[in-house]
Amino acid sequence: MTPLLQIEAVSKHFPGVQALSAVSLSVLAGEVHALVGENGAGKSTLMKILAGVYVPDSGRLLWQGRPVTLHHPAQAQRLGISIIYQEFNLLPDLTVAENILLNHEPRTRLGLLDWPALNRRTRDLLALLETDIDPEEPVSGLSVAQQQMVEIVKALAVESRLIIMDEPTATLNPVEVQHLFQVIDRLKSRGSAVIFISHRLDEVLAIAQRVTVLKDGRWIATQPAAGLTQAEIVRQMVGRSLEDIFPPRQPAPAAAPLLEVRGLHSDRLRDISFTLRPGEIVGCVGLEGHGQRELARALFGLERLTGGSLHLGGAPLRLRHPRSAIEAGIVFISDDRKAEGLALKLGVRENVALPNLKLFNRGGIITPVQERDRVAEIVAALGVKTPALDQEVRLLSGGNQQKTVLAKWLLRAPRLLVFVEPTRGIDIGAKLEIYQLIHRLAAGGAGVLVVSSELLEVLGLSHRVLVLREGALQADWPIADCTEENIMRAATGVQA
Amino acid sequence: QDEDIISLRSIDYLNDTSIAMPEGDAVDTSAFAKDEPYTIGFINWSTANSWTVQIVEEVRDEASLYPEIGEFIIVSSEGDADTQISQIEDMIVRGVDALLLIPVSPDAIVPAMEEAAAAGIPIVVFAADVNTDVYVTKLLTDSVQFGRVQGDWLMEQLECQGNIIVLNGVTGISTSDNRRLGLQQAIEACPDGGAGITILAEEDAAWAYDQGKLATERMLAAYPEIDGVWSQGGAMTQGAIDAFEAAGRPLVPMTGEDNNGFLLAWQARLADGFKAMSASEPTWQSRVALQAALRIRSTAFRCPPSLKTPLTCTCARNTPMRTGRIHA
Amino acid sequence: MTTVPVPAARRPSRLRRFVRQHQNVLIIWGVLLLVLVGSAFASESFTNPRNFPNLMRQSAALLLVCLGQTLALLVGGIDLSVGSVISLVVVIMAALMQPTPESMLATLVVGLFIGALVWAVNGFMVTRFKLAPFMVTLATLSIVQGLALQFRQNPQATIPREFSPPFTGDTGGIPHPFLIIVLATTAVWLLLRYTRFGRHVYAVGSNENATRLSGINADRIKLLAFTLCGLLAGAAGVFTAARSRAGDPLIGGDFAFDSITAVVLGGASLNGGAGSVWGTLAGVFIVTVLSNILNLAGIESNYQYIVKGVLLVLAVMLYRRRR
Amino acid sequence: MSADAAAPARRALPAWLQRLPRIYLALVGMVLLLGLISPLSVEPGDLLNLMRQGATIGLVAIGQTFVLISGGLDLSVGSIVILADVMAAQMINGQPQQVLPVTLLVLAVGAGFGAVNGTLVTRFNVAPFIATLGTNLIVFGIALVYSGGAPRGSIPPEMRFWGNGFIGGVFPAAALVWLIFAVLAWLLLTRTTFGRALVAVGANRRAAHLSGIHDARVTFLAYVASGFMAAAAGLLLVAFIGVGTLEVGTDFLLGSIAAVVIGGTPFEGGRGTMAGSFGGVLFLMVLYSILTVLALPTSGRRIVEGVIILAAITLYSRQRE
Ligand SMILES: Nc1ncnc2c1ncn2[C@@H]1O[C@H](COP(=O)(O)OP(=O)(O)OP(=O)(O)O)[C@@H](O)[C@H]1O
Ligand SMILES: Nc1ncnc2c1ncn2[C@@H]1O[C@H](COP(=O)(O)OP(=O)(O)OP(=O)(O)O)[C@@H](O)[C@H]1O
Ligand SMILES: [Mg+2]
Ligand SMILES: [Mg+2]
Repeated sequence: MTPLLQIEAVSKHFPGVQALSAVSLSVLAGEVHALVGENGAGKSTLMKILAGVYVPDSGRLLWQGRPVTLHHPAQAQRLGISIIYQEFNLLPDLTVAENILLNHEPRTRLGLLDWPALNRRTRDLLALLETDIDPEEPVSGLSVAQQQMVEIVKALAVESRLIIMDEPTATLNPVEVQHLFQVIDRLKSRGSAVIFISHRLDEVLAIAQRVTVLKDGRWIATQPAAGLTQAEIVRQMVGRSLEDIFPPRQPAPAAAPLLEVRGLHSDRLRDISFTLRPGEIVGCVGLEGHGQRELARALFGLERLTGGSLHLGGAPLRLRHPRSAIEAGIVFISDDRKAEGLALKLGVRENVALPNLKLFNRGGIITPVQERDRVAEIVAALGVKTPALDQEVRLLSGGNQQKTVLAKWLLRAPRLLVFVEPTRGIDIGAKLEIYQLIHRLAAGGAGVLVVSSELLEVLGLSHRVLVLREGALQADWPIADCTEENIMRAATGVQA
Repeated sequence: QDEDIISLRSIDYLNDTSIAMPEGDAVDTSAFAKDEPYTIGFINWSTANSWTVQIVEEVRDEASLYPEIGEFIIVSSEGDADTQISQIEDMIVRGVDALLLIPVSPDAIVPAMEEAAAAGIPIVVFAADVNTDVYVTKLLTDSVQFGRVQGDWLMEQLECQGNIIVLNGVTGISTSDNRRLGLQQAIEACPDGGAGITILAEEDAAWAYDQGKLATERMLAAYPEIDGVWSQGGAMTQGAIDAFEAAGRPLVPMTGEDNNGFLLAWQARLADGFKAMSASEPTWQSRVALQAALRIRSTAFRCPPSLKTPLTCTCARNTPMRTGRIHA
Repeated sequence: MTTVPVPAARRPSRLRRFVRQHQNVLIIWGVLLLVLVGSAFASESFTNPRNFPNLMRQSAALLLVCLGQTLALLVGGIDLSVGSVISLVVVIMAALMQPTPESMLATLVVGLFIGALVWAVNGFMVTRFKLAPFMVTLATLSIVQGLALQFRQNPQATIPREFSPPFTGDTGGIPHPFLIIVLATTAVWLLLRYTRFGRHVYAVGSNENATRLSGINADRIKLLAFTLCGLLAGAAGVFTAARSRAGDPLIGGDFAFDSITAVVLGGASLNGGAGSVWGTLAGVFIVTVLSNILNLAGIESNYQYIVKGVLLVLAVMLYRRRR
Repeated sequence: MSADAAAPARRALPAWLQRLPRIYLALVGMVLLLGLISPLSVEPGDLLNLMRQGATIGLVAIGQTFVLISGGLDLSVGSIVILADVMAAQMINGQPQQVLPVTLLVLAVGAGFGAVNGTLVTRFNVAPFIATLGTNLIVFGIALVYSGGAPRGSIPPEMRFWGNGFIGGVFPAAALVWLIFAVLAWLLLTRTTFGRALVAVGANRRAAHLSGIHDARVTFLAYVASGFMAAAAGLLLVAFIGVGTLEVGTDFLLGSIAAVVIGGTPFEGGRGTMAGSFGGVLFLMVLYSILTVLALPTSGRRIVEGVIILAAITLYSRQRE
């Protein structure tokens, strides 16, 4: 049987990087083909070539055995290729329905737009994923996870032969991932092929038939998923084996609380109280939209509080502006790196330096050498892959963008770190490094709050776990008492 | 200066034919007669121009003399015809008893004027021409003649031989275009039909000092031989004088318009033999216009359809500082 | 892993959603209402029945320009050249038009065509060479003004009297400018709301790259939007020609700034993607009414500047603060 | 995408040339063109004089650069220039001892109106276009009312020197003023935390805010700087003219924006260089010289002017993908 798609010796060069070197690959109709590799391995670049966004420098593509050239996304769409981009490509001012059916808007017999049909069709499509997003809501009002849903649904809106999913699950919670997998199964049985990219190897093994590994822009292996282990994939990806991704926990020393949260109230939070000791790593979980994000944001002064108080190191905290939080030694890593984390058009150096300008200036005058050295140091420490310190951030791979966000916050040793989805889109090797880093910071006496939708991450990393439901604290358990099951029960309120 | 204005107050311009020369057959305006008080509207063409400021000040002063004026509305079109059309329409809605108007455009405002006339509003046009006859009277100095007088003087100075540079106001505005037309006529009136005159460069300098000076500087840099400057505005001429001196070039004959800065600069250089001339449109024409408007409304007045106010000019033979009406 | 039902989010009522989505438009109409009421108190002439056709006539050309400007801003552009385009259209129409119906119709078409043509060129420069619309239209502003001066006649050519009534007259007491305003606004609204092209206009302005990745030819959308913008500028030129009946080469002078002011007042963003026809309509009326009432109330020009500036800022403050 | 193919070639240029804003390429071309059609206009003295001619608009462009980088726009500069001019002439009124205090006062007034703009934009969330347009009208009205429409007063020779004079008989004093401000502004933009913060605010205000930048304060300061520079330009202008005038023929508003954008600061902000704006102003000055030398009627001038600007931006200011 001819494969649906053959990629033959495709190469792509960007200034300063060889993103792909002679990669060959074939995708069969009706299969889920997983693509894995470290950050910057070239996965997204390869997918963008299939989507008609980039033109390869050399090599060719065969679609059902016939060579094709794709110069414009419209051409790929006509062949029946649709793609969920890693970086969101939504139109913030338009509604969900308009986004999803962009360029496929239903029309009446008069040729005018059929708004009722537009909203109806969108609602049907959204129902596939059992999500409850309002089709008439503007996208700018959605959470990141909801936006991801919209991206997915957008790709499903057209009947496609090949659907590319570039890290679709990075922002989804386990329940939503299950829904997505059901949809993928349906697509598969319909005879469509799916290319699935994820850094969560358990997902990869659960859904894929075949797995291809890329490393530094080169093809390493393509193999059946059956019989493959995570450890083996990691070995191929990283070039060595990683024993345990979660480093051993040092017990948090008994000490006076670093952070005290008392009776916090806001629009989305109800009476939240807990403490966090120096050296302690506290995970915070809950279903999407139940207040974890807001809790984290409140600790950085980004949430309008209607009641309660915060104390850091015994002193009351009044957070009027992120600056006062930063000055108190708090850092905050947002889950929306495009809107809140990075100035994409600026270079790595400028982004990393931004919250730290105080460090390399005298009376307001910047000392460039010092700046460059400090930035270079942290960039190297976190392994940000960038051809130059002044490379525009938007040209980095998704994972390296995330590392840049971390770099800008970790340049100075903070007292309290508030992470929202810190390892989103980060490859397994880098994850390990980040976990080690968090442990080092904790060991140095910093407190850490991690909000994550990856339950395993929270379980592997934290000393304590907070569970939120409907804005209220449901549980505050030491890690020893936590299991996936009881956390899910607390989060959903469903008694098993 | 104040004294001059006060002394001008008592003048009954309309009966002084040396000031306002009637042209054409007088018309009976008794149909317009109406009881006081009157609401008078004045649409000025621009505010940020010292000449029109003087116009406004004089008419305001004149208006203060007449208790029969209930309300005197002054607005300005800022040189924009579309704005002026709207303002005429607004005056119709406002129901003014008479409209004083300095047209911004000779043609574009005609439909609006026709409408005002149809609404029974007597219009007094002054200071700029308009191509319609729906006004009751019109009071003009001739812009073409203005440029012509300047041009004739310059041709005389140069004996119709040499290179000149030209500084215009704003091409497309009739005053500027008409003055420039006058220069053309003067050149063509030379015995050789103007063949001896070369216009090296020509620029719009918006009647402003800074643009006049900058333009002249650029021309001086490019042309080693300039024999005369035809400028249709005083501030521009002043700029030209300064530019010549800054470049270390001897002053050449220059034309200008009645403007204090220019006249002072000229006077300061009289002894050095600097030759210049200044043409001038009287600013008190606004007083005449107001008087005409009031008469049209109040008495059975036989109004001449057109009045000509004299163009005065100051030439090197005279002393440059003339009587009162120069704004200090 | 267990599958859990996601708790249903509260869905806002239709009315509340409508209010939320159209907040800006509603507020700007509220501001307009305030301005109208204030004006009625400021001068009794304002409520004079003659003032209604008057206001409509003064708004029509600006509205046509503003509809085009709205399109330009929506796709992330801006049109500074609109004033020159109007001048050029007026000059050429005046030069060509003979007092026969055929000639009038033909020159009208020529007028529209000139507007569209200028913007097709603008659009070509913007999309083909990826130039900033601000700069391109600043350059065309100059070029087109030059052309208008080049083609003008001295003395100015005039337009036959019969050309005006269809544009500035009235039928059965309904002023034609009012009809033009209603028709043009509705047409552009329908276009934006009920055609694919309209939705894609918003999409391009909202996020051009994302739109492109959705397989839409963003450049074509922009080019078309720009051309429409030019067509509307041409229409404004035709209306101005009918209103002034003369080939004045400077008559378009103030339109660029006035139109951007009105459109931004109406809630459009200079960054593209946001804006609405109804907001623009209110913005146009606010700008026109302000000038009108200042003239009617007899405020002198020196103070008109100050009062206009203060009112403008106040209006927007009232409206932006709610965001 | 396809533009990437050109990248290696660009890398072959020496580093300093790469960093030089591309406007200078166009500038060199324009000077050559001017020299070709009018050799007399490109003598060293004339070229220096071009710098003097650009000085007033150059000062305005400096402030405009700050504002454009922040993602805003300042439409009030034209009126502030005029108000400064009128105020200075009337208050100094020929008295040398008044020069210094009035200069300081006028600069403060300019900065004050900048502060009004900044407050409207940052505190009241008024779109910069409307806020500064409103201020523009108000300030012009104030200038009219203050001067009664007919400005009085004059400038003593000591001050006129800064507009007209030459240092050592060769170097225009006004050009020196411009240069000094340009260098200061360049340092401010590239070497201070304010400059960094400004760029970041323009590139992504939200991210800058979350990085602890006082985004509102930084934006506010950009408008203050713009008002201040416009007032400085007004002072230089009045020193150049010698008397107060409302009739300033130079288009400071569109001219300054054109210069800045031609100089490579994008209209959307988040990027931009002072060197570029400096070159942009010089480019305009050379362009005007060329137009003068061509001796075209206004219609032709306007056409050629537009075509050259179009050609220049097409040549070098392609927006990056
Ligand atoms: N437009 C571009 N210009 C320059 N470099 C680019 C561009 N796009 C990608 N790159 C570089 O190409 C390399 C491959 O990037 P790509 O996005 O394909 O990685 P990835 O495998 O998807 O990584 P991740 O898992 O982090 O998403 C990276 O080094 C990236 O910095
Ligand atoms: N460049 C800008 N353009 C438009 N609005 C702005 C800009 N900068 C700030 N604002 C607005 O100004 C308001 C105040 O901003 P913000 O809270 O960031 O102030 P701040 O940084 O806390 O200032 P400070 O710390 O000096 O009090 C916000 O509503 C913000 O949206
Ligand atoms: Mg990727
Ligand atoms: Mg604040």
